[in-house]
Amino acid sequence: MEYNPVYLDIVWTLLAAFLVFLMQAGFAMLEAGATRAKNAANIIMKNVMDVSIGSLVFWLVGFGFMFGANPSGWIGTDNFMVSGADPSTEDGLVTFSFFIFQTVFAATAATIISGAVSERTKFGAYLLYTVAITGFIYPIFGSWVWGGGWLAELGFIDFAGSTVVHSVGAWAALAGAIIVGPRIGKFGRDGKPRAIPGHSITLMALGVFILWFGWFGFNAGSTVSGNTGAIATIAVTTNLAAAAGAVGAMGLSYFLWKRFDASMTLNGVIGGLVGITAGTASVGPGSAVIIGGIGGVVVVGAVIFIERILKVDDPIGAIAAHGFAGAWGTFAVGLFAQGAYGTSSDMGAVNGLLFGGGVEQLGYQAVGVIACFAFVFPTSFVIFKIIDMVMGMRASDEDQIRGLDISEHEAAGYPDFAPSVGAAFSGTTPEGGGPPTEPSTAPAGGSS
Amino acid sequence: MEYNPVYLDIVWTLLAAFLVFLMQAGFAMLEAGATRAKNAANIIMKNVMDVSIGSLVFWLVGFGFMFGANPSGWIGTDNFMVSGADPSTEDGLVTFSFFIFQTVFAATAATIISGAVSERTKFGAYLLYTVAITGFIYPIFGSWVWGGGWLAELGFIDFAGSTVVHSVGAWAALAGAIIVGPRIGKFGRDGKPRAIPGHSITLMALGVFILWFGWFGFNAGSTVSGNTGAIATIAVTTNLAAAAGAVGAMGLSYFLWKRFDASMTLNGVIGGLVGITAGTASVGPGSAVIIGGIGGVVVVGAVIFIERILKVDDPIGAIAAHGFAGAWGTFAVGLFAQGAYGTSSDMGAVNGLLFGGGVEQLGYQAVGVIACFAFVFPTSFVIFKIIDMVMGMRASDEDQIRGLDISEHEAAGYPDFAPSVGAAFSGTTPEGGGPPTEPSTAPAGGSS
Amino acid sequence: MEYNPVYLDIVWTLLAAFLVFLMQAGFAMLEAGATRAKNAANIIMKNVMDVSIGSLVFWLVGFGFMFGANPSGWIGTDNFMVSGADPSTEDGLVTFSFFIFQTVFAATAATIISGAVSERTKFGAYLLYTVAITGFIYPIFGSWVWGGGWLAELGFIDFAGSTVVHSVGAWAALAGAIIVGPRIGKFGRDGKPRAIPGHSITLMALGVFILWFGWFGFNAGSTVSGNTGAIATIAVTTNLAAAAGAVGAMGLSYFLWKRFDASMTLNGVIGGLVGITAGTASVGPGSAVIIGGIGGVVVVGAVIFIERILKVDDPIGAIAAHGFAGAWGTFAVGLFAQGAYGTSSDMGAVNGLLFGGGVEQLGYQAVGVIACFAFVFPTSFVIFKIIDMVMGMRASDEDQIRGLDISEHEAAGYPDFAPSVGAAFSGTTPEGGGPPTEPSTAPAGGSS
Amino acid sequence: MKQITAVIRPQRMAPVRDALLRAGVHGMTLSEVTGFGRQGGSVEEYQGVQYKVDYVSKMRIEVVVTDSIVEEAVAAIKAAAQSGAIGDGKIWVTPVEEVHRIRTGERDDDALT
Amino acid sequence: MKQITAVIRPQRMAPVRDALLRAGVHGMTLSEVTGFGRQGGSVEEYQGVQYKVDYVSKMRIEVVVTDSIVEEAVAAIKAAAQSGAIGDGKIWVTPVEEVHRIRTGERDDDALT
Amino acid sequence: MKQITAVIRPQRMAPVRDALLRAGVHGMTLSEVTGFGRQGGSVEEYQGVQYKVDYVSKMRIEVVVTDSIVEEAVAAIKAAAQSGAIGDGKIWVTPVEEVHRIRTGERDDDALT
Ligand SMILES: Nc1ncnc2c1ncn2[C@@H]1O[C@H](COP(=O)(O)OP(=O)(O)O)[C@@H](O)[C@H]1O
Ligand SMILES: Nc1ncnc2c1ncn2[C@@H]1O[C@H](COP(=O)(O)OP(=O)(O)O)[C@@H](O)[C@H]1O
Ligand SMILES: Nc1ncnc2c1ncn2[C@@H]1O[C@H](COP(=O)(O)OP(=O)(O)O)[C@@H](O)[C@H]1O
Repeated sequence: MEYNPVYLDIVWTLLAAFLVFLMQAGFAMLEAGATRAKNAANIIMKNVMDVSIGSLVFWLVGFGFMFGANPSGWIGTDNFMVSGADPSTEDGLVTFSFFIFQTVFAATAATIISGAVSERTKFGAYLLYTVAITGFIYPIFGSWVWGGGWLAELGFIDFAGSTVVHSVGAWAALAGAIIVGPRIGKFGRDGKPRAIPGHSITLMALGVFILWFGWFGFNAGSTVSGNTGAIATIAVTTNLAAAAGAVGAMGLSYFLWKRFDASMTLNGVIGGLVGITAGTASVGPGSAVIIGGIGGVVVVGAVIFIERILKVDDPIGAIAAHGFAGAWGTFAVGLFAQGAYGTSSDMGAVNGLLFGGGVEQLGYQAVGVIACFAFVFPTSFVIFKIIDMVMGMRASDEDQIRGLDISEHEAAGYPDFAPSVGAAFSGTTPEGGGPPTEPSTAPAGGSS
Repeated sequence: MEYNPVYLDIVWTLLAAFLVFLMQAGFAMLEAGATRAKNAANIIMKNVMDVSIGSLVFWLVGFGFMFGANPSGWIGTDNFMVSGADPSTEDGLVTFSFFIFQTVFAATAATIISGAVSERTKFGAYLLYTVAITGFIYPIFGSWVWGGGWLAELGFIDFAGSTVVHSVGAWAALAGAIIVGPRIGKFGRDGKPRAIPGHSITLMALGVFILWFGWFGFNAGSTVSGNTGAIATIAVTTNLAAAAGAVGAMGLSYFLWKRFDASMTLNGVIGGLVGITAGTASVGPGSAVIIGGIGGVVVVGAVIFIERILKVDDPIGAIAAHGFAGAWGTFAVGLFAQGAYGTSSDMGAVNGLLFGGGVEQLGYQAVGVIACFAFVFPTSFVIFKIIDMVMGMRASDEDQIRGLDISEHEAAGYPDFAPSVGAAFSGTTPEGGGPPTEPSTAPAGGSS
Repeated sequence: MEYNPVYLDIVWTLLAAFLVFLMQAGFAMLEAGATRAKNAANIIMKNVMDVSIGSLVFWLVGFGFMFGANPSGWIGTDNFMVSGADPSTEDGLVTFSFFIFQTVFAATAATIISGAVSERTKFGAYLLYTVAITGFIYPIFGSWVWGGGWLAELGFIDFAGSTVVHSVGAWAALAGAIIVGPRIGKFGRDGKPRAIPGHSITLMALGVFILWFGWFGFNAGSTVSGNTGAIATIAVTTNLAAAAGAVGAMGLSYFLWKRFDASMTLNGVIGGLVGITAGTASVGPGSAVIIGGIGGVVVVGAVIFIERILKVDDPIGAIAAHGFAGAWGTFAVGLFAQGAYGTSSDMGAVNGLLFGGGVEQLGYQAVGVIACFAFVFPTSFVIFKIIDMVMGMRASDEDQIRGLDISEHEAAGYPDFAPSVGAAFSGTTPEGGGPPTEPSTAPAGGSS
Repeated sequence: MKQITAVIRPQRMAPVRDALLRAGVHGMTLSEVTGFGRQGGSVEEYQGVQYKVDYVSKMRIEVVVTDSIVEEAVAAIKAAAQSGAIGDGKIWVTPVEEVHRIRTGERDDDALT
Repeated sequence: MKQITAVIRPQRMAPVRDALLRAGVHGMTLSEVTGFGRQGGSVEEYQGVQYKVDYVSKMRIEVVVTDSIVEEAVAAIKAAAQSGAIGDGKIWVTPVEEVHRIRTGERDDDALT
Repeated sequence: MKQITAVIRPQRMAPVRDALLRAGVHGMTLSEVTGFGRQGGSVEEYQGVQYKVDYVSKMRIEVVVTDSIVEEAVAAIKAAAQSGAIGDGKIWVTPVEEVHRIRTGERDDDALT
């Protein structure tokens, strides 16, 4: 048999795609663990169906819009249903491997949303939006960057999708979370947020570990080639950034609240990973530590900002981790890129501001970040609004209190375990006078 | 170093084998989640031990029966304990890589059974049957198809084992489920089935995601070669079929019961995957969507059929998903095969009925499906019957009510959580007069 | 493109590293499942942070100490922060791939400890020791064997780290467990151990399956080359040993207590895997079965020995599985090695005692095993002692009773589920007279 | 009115409920409890260490009834819950002074129909 | 002194607690229970088989009060727990002979302040 | 006969049980409950938002005893459950009119031996 490098490319791309696929399990476990037991079946179903519907819709139309011939630079126009791939040619088979890799990426963008709108969004409405993002929003923005469109032309660098995948998902999630509104009981009469803890820290951690694992495929697989040593530096920077994200988030939360906050730390891992995704192939290990560490810090800050300033309810912190850390990571390429790394990975000999480059690249990165928000947020807002008007996005208060598992799926997630008394208090509105917690002990204490 | 394509083959085969191995975790989580908390340790132990015993037995005898020299076309006769593989030759090492891949396949066939007979089968009896299937039943049938036996000669196509692995496991499971009988409380006096919900929807979903992930190795790894682009189309068809299976099953259950049934949808994914397994290397993406979608529909129909018509108790729907969807998928090759795909994957330029081929292939497929049932079901029935007579397969009613965790392993699966009141009702027989549920509210309602 | 075998090496090494990374999820789930619900967040945090801090520290200093130029044979002296790897050269990229593989190995050694000291060790103290092991203890011992140091010179064989990784972690864990002392309630006034069951058998099993999966990467990846067929025999021996470990441990516990003990069986899998790790590339399948089976037996015996004779509290049996089975497996190389296997994997044509070799190799193996204990245990003992004196290692009795989740992280792991009454009894000290269990029923029974 | 409290084996819950409904009771409240008593509890095993779980899982039934059916209800529970083995449980009866149905504000016997 | 036992809908727990505190109660004990009654329970679905969960999740409140505030406390619960739909639950009152506060050894009314 | 109900700290469960057995009680029924009272509950933290869990986990003991040992049993619980810190819990005693042992049909004091 004659040597053909293409086989190693296909093997690598497929294995990476499989790892990225497993991130669906990671998201499902993280989101389920971070929300309440009474909504477990619902969040699970949303995760199963977004990858299912997303796979079908991306095949039908998304792939074509994203990677079809793109004369305008704004949208692809052919190759729908991968029709251009001929299984009898080598090129066709490579296209198939590229297609499966892109499919699982599209599903990732979709699934980010499920967490942010969880515990109060109707199932049907969620599925409709999944069609929109995997069929249109994500592919169209993607075509600008990865489909050879105008942002690619400009010089915008987003190697594996800090912006293309994660921010797209997060800004869509932000629009969704605003329109569906906060969960009942999330904000008190005083407008202050109440904590609504998730039901399983072990599932959350499992999810994060699986995501970290899958992210190696996400980043290193984005070479779509095994015939390059750059995948080694990508793996190294990915891992260091994730580790630093955990340390950054834990450190900041310890500084703020004097405790080792578990869910913040787990979110910090995600922040580190999202942060490095854009520049993973352009920066060195030291820079990766800084990018990831700041990514973790950004997540903590953004969770607080979103909850207390924006007053948006994002039960799992997805907008903070994927949107804010994604934006940070995309900018960071303009700061930390080093020609030696970019060269080995074919991302170009770009140097960031801190490594002797100019501000130019930083400018391109800013354009990309802004373009993403400017396109995705308003479009998604309108789509969610229409879905809301047509069929209603928000589950009724009563359904939220009983839990979506019963109201939407007529089956409890954990029928064999007794619910705690605390579960009955978690996230119910104060119906008596005043905020629900303080007075209950004050009089008792006062009269003693 | 000189180029040798064999190394990429070995790397690919091994990595695929590892993914298939992980399916054991998937089955364990799916089965545990779909059954009750009081039997969690038992189902876990069955899953751990079937892969353990299966690995040993398949090494001792199974591999030889399946892939040894097969002059008769009905059974292999040498290479027991992989004795034919010499580690100092390239061929020997390739055989070792082939052997590990086949080992995890055998373990898959074995583990399918544990779910179908769960919650009432004694541990020892289950282990005995594991020896039978991994040592004899599966290898013998496998030798007919993959060991160069008579079905292979005939032209029967089952690329990755819709029939060879999944139906073999399922028909054995059917025999086992019949002989061990339904769980106490499964069927009322009126013969109507009662639902006995599983204890964790999150574990079920985790299991299904892991299975989906592992299935990429199952199907694409079945090339046992990385030097072929066909693995790309296999990955694509596998994913699309799984996605369509979810949609098909959810769609049909919504149509039937007006609700988005979580466990049916998860089973639909399995149905889609099992369905595509035979033809994954012979069909295109569009056909995969149809095969998978129908696979999902078949699962829902078969669950109802098995429970209401056959009156067989299969707690996790394994017989439906692996047996019925497997049969469907095997037939479907005769309908949907396209020469271009089969050629690239070395499955031959076969065209199915819908793509200009004749009914011939459909006939071969039917022979294979029937041969599988005709061999596996009666043989397993007899073996289970003997096991039952010798040592008793069925746990006593009292043990079933207390749970097999206590009766067989003397340890509770979840000692820190309080059981729900509902758990005490789940699957107990009506001992008072009349069916257990209706009268309890009727009189109260009537007298008010 | 010209053929370059290096790319397959990098692809293989990276994918193996990813699998090894996932073992962190395996350890986290196993440890969380094997301990109580009230400490779930704490054990999770320890697992997340040891891989995070370990990754950073190993990058900063550990890698240099382990693999830097090692003129003395006792410690590496350069290449800190992988500074020697130039991303523009092929060699540099290979070094990066080697570095990520070694990073996840270091994290494995670190995480072994978390289980053994779980449920009573303060979080900060644990993190400090993580720095010590990943920065110094593990790299220094590692440099003797894998960094070209004196044990390597001697001829000591430890292919993938039965001793270098697992025993190092276990002997450090032993020191930690001694210094932190047993959990409150673990030993009665009579000195007899009380069982303190873990909170989730399904998480334990999930962890073990994930570890088994990751171990394929651990062992087969240790070739750091894909261009060798030896990875096939490694995968085969790894799987058979794990399977035999399960059978061995289950068999012995059935013999001792007439029951199929779930947690022992799961630990037996680990024992089989740890046992084969040293010789996986030097022995054949039959030997692997024996090594793994004895590994499983060793775990059961060692758990009893550690608990009843040493009176050390190791909640998950980590010292038994990683230390004792690791020592056994390392010795076993001297018994079972076969030249044909070692040759194909470049481990040398060594024959063990049972295959015609002399006792020489057995002697080298003994030296390695003893050197490991002699270096790691006292050093770790001193370090833990210092940490204990400076900041206190042990959580107060009250914190242990409330659970570390509240005391260290101020968040319950499972707020939606009601705790069982049994959870309140589990591992509390007898405060009334006499041992807590017997008298409670004796009088009732006696007076009836 | 009286409150009848019964502590029974969980597996007898279904027949006891049915028996109570036949005895004319229209509602009841159940909870999972843990019992100590003569019944020994099970000996469990964890990693080779035996430990005695000397508490056993029980179900507690609380039912408030009008005086006239107390006897019948107690008898119904007794019959349906009895297995004859140690651990069948206890029934006890306590006085109730007022009962209210929250929905309607009905009181006492009216609240129980 | 009296013990007031109330079985209510879980989602009314927060307002009922607040109402009781306003009525002068200084402590209470809650448990998750399962109720049977007129309220039908939900029909759930599992793999296509419908099954009637004819028990419903309820919250049980136990509060021991001094005689003088029994009426007020009952009224407070009733008002805060009432939705008007079937399944609102029951309240019943039973006599209490002694109360002790473990911490101080205080007895009866003193133990309740 | 009397029913003694005690709400105590979970970590005192083991000594209280032992003390009761020594006081001559032969059985008891336990449940996990949630208490409100003077004890403040813990302040927990989730993603940076503090929230007050103003309910605390308690264990509830229900024991029916013959009149003659009520005092001793109450004293036993008090002694074993007391830590002196807020939240030690309450004990209260209520009258019981009949007791039945299901297994044997024994009644009243006979059912309690
Ligand atoms: N004095 C008591 N007060 C309250 N509950 C009791 C008492 N004695 C027994 N019980 C409850 O009754 C259950 C059964 O009692 P046990 O003595 O084991 O069997 P039996 O009633 O058959 O003699 C116990 O598990 C406990 O829950
Ligand atoms: N006789 C009774 N004794 C104890 N609890 C009861 C009784 N009747 C009803 N309950 C409790 O009250 C709850 C509500 O009763 P239900 O009959 O469903 O509605 P409503 O009180 O509105 O008529 C039940 O779920 C049950 O927990
Ligand atoms: N009036 C009451 N009725 C029923 N249970 C009460 C009452 N007051 C207190 N409790 C229970 O007793 C527990 C302890 O009471 P608390 O006021 O916190 O401390 P202390 O008893 O030491 O003053 C509470 O958590 C609650 O479960």
